[in-house]
Amino acid sequence: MALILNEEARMVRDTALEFFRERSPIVALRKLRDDNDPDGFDRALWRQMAELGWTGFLVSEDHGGSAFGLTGLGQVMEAAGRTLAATPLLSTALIGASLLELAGTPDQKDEHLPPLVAGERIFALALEETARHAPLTTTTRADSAHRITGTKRFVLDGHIADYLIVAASDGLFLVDANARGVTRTRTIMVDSRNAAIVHFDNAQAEPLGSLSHLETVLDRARACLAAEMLGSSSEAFDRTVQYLKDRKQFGVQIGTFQALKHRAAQMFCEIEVTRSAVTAALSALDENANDAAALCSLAKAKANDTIFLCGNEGVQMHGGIGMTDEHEIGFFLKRARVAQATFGDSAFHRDRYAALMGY
Amino acid sequence: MALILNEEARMVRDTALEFFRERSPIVALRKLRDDNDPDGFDRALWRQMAELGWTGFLVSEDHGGSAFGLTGLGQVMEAAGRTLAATPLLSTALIGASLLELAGTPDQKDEHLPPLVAGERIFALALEETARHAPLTTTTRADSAHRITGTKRFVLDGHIADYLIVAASDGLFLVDANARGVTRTRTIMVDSRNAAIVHFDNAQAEPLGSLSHLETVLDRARACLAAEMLGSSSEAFDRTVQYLKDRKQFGVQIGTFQALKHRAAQMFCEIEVTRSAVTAALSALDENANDAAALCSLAKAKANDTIFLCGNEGVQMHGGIGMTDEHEIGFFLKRARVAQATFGDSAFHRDRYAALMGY
Amino acid sequence: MTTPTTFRAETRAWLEENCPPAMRTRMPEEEQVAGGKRAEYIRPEQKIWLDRMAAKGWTAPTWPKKYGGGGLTAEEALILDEEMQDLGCRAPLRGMGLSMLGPTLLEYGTEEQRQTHLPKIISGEIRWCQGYSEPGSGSDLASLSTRAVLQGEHFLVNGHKIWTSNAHLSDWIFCLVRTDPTVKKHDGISFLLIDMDDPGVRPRPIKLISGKSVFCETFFENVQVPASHLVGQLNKGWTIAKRLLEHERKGIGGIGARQQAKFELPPEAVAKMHVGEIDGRIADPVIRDHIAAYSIDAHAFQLTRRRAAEEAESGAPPGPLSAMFKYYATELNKRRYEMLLEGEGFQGLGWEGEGFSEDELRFTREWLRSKANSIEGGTSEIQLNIIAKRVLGLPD
Amino acid sequence: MTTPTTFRAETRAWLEENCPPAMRTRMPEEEQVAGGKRAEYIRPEQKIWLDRMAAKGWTAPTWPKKYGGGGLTAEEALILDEEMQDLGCRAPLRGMGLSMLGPTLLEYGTEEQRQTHLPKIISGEIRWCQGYSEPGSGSDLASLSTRAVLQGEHFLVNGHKIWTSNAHLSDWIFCLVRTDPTVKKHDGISFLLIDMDDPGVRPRPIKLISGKSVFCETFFENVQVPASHLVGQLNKGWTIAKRLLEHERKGIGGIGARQQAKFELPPEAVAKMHVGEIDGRIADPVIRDHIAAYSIDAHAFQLTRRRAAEEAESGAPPGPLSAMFKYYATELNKRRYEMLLEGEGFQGLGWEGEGFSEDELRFTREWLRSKANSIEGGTSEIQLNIIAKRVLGLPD
Repeated sequence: MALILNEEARMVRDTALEFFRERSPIVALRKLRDDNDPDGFDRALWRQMAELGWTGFLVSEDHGGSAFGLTGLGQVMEAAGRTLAATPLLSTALIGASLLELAGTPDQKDEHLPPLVAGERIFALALEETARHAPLTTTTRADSAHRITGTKRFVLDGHIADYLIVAASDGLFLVDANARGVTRTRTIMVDSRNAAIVHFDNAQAEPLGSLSHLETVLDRARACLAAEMLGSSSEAFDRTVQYLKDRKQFGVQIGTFQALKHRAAQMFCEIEVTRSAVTAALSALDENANDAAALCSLAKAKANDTIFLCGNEGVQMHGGIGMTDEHEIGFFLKRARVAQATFGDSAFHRDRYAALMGY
Repeated sequence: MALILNEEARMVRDTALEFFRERSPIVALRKLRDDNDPDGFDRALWRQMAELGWTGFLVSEDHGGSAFGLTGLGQVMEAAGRTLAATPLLSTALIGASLLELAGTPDQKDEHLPPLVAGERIFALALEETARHAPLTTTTRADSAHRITGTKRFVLDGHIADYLIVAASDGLFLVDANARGVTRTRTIMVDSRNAAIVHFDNAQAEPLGSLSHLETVLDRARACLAAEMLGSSSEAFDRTVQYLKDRKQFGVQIGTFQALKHRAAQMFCEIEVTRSAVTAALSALDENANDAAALCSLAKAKANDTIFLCGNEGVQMHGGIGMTDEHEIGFFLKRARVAQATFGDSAFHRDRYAALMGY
Repeated sequence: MTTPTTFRAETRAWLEENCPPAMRTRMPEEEQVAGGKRAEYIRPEQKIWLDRMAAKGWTAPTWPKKYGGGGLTAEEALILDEEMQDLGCRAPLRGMGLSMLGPTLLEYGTEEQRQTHLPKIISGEIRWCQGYSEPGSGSDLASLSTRAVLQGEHFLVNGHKIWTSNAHLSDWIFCLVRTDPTVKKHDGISFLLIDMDDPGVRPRPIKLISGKSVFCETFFENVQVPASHLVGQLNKGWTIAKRLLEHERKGIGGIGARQQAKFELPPEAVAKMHVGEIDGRIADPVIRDHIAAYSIDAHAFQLTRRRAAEEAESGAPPGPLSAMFKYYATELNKRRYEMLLEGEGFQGLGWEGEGFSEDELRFTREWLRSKANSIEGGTSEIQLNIIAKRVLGLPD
Repeated sequence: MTTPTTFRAETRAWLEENCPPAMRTRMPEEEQVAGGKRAEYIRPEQKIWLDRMAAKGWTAPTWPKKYGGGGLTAEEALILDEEMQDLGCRAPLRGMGLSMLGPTLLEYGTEEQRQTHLPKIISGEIRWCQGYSEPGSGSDLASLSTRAVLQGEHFLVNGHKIWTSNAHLSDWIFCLVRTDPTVKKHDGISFLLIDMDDPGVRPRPIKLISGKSVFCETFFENVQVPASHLVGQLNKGWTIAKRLLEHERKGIGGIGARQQAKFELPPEAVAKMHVGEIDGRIADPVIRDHIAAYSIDAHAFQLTRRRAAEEAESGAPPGPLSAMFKYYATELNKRRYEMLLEGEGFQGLGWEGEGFSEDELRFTREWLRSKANSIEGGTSEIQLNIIAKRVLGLPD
């Protein structure tokens, strides 16, 4: 397990940081929100990301990808987290690509992976059915003719997806999102990102392997989402520290107040240990290490707690201005809540970590 | 429910504060410890307490008590907590007196209550069998001739008791502590207070009513122990605030440092809300209120968390000197750990509170 | 003199007869009545209820009768409050006139000022807002720079206030202004009452992260204020300001109390709904433990408010302990919403539109709004400073 | 040059052959080897193991061979450490000579000082202790007042140090002394090496709340110290002091790492023992959740230490990030003992005697001892100050 980035990963990180800073700053998310943009993301931006090869990081070279791996994709997601960029990285470049690679037939791969890599086809995982992450329970089922019936909620990028990957009680299925019997309702989320409720009513599907791949891919998603959250936490923290240096009250910078200093130093420590957990999880996934699952729960649990801390302290330390919609710090608080709940909150991952560690 | 003390209770409080400050300061506990005192408490002091009427606060006038009630006894225990006085208040004046009053036959009351009130007879409740407070499970049993067999641990004041009250699977029993078949082993505890392991091997007992009285009396014990812990927390806090004013570093009093100020202010708030919970619990018990049980769990849970906070912050804020045996602040930390575990830790009482509140 | 028991019985009977059933329901935020010239009553019962209560002076139960108040003792006011809570009666009127300016005028105002303003506050005729903070003066309130220059019979006011709650819906504003810039900052401040009808007063709503606009920026450009609208002495406004802040903290410290707990969904009910239950208990023991930890603190705090009410001599000013109530109440309220959202899971993540219940969407907005609790009315950090200094006596 | 793979294999083979089985067991506190003239070896294997390791220089793996050190690269030292952990080998020698004074002499000492002291540290012949704190100078270390006056070829030292670890068992002490009381406090401090054989040096053990005496007060009365025992320049000792503190923090930041995790009972095992288990899991989900929360932080911190080791260029000094490691490690260690005692329930409350296992009594004492972790070597508050100032650049 490598805890420092190699040269290639550092290059990816630097490219991604510059890319999002220049082409998708937070104002881009604000615009998508205020314009009630029907897509909720920027298709042109997504194609540029595809051109940079990021959509193919988990796709083999046979299908146009680079198989660069999770550590690389994690760098991109961390950079995206810094500017809260709304993209289908998680739904498509990570989950869609992974499930097709791991579970797809040669035909399915040939059909779907090239357009995925090209940034021309969006996928979404239809997984959750209750109000909490519960990957192992589903009442959605397929009949003998592979017709799917059931209701999925909190389907990330569900309303813009071209294909839906459905976790049903008897396996994974691939469904054309525009097929008959599929009804999608976009839900407007507090973080201004995309999600949908999807009803399947005898919708025609094709099998996409067994459910056994789901946990592997969910762990990838948890680690990369943790990377994104690490980026958001770091950015919220950096902005807060800067504000402590800029804002004056009582004739001095508020960063001179020891109580705020200590809290800032504690946040710094939490971000540092979260970074180690995220890097370890990504590296363990790339190496197929035995402890990868535990490290993914570790990373997601830490990222959850750290983004909660940084989002809340960020707003509190910004004071009144932090409560305004005009200021950007509040966007981190909103994103934090959604990211925390996605693919397992802290209690879920503490329990899973304990189980994996034998208690 | 009264949340402020009436004139009588205030007088009891003031008397008790002065009594313990003068006659049983912390140095008294230190002496009992360093002398390896076989009794672990001061019999002369106990008789003085009896003369002040405190042993009779839960005993009816018929048997020499005043039936002054829990609020009064709580004031005495809070004062005792301030100087960490080691006395049989909990084991005898509270638990022994309560169980005899509630469950005893007229003969048992006549026999035991007068010497109890006189400070001449010590009682101990033999309850716990596992490493955690579990009042509803016992494997200790009595045969048809009321002979008791079983092992009890963490029996407070067990080795100095004249009589043991045993919670067995089929009721409460009274056992002469010196009877055949009773083996008592004093355990040396971190707080230098008294406890024992007691083995019963066909020890002759007499019945003392059903187990139904146990929960009532345990709630009294929890509320009064919470009062004692409130006293200890307040004293540890007061000493710490004083130290913040006295100790100079970097040319200033360390109480000028904002991070310490904020933590001190937070401790103050916790002590205040704990005081409300304790007062409410004592008052509810005196009034036999419907919510008394919930309030007792509330009081013990808050007292647990607050004494933990004040003990730990007390040592930390005293710095190196706080780590020395010579300084008294460490005694609070040690007492805190034992008191927290006694009659239910915080997790126990949160669970019980939730159950009583209907979730 | 009526005994407490009689008073309770009479009050109960009066409330049962006079409080319209529609006013015994959960009060959505938008149905709060704050009065004023621009007041809109979504339901006619709101106005009926306000007028009936105002006629008895019970919108301001403890204020003297001669100004239209209820003239109740502290004990009677507590009984009224308890009976209203028990029946689920909505507060007929809220606002900064009642909670802050009124008590301040009673302590520091001239008789003329009291007679002019108190009756209109009690009746809901005039709505007040607060002009304290400025963009550069948040926690360091005393550094404020809005200028008021006395020119003959008038002050000429110029400046820029922020966080003026609902200024765009208010009729009058009480303001801290700098009347002497040459002395130490605390010594050159005065307390002015300003009619917002003056065209030089321009409020501009601020959109919050919750999507709502309950605060404004307010600009003052050559506003003429009669000298008689000065409260207290010239340049002695800081003393008044601090006392008013104590009233504000005490008010905020009551969060939850006045929110008609009767109609609120407690976190445990929300958790049962979304997490499920086993044998009547929240199915997940860890979530149950978190909620119990919160509820225990909330319960202990509620008891502390009651204890303080019992301890307070009637009419005694709030004092430095108000900082504790403000701090604890607001931190608890933030925790409460975190608990609610934790219990709701994905259903706590909605912003608007389909897929979420009304309560769920409301909780998300209120959760965001709650984050301001520990900032407005003096940040939690300021409250802790006050406790450390004024209660614990720790050195500066 | 050997490759890492070869080095690992050779090291493993040597350890297997040379580390006595008795030295591959859990090391009770009283069996820690710190060397010195008064060293007592409870078991003969302790001395055998020390001598074998010292002969290879592996008591100080990265120090230069010319002083008797191992001359290993950072990577090789890490491999040695990993293999020792894997086999459960005890540290053959510990102490402030190895962890603090040695690195300091390598950076600031004269060649003569290195040749005199380093070999005896490596072999365990001389035990060192630290004379930094004074009763009036805790966190404000630079305010120290122990005086050293240069008189010809000697310093005359008078003063009173505190928290001198195991001074009563040590042979030499490295001290901060004031050599110029007329200048700013940081500018008049020097770093002196003092032989404790001098009758003017009197250590007096301090009993801690854990019942142990690992620290002393040490009094200096007209102690004559040769001028050649000054490290670095006169009055420039503060720079050396700070660097040495970084080594100390880094050392403390490694708490748990070197504790032969292999033999330690983790909190989950203790909880299973006392709380019980269901299907292989701790029976109580709330305690399980608390332990997992701790273990997750501990695991993430362990990964952070590894990451820092990978990031550090070999031989680079620790720098301000050592404050983070010191802070986090000590707070974690305190939490660890709280977890252990929470899991143990009543069995975690024993002091001595019957009714408790050896481990249980040890945990209680160690729990109390752990409370000093966030005080010694610079309090947690000081570490947070350092992070805020030197890492985050927040203003004074």
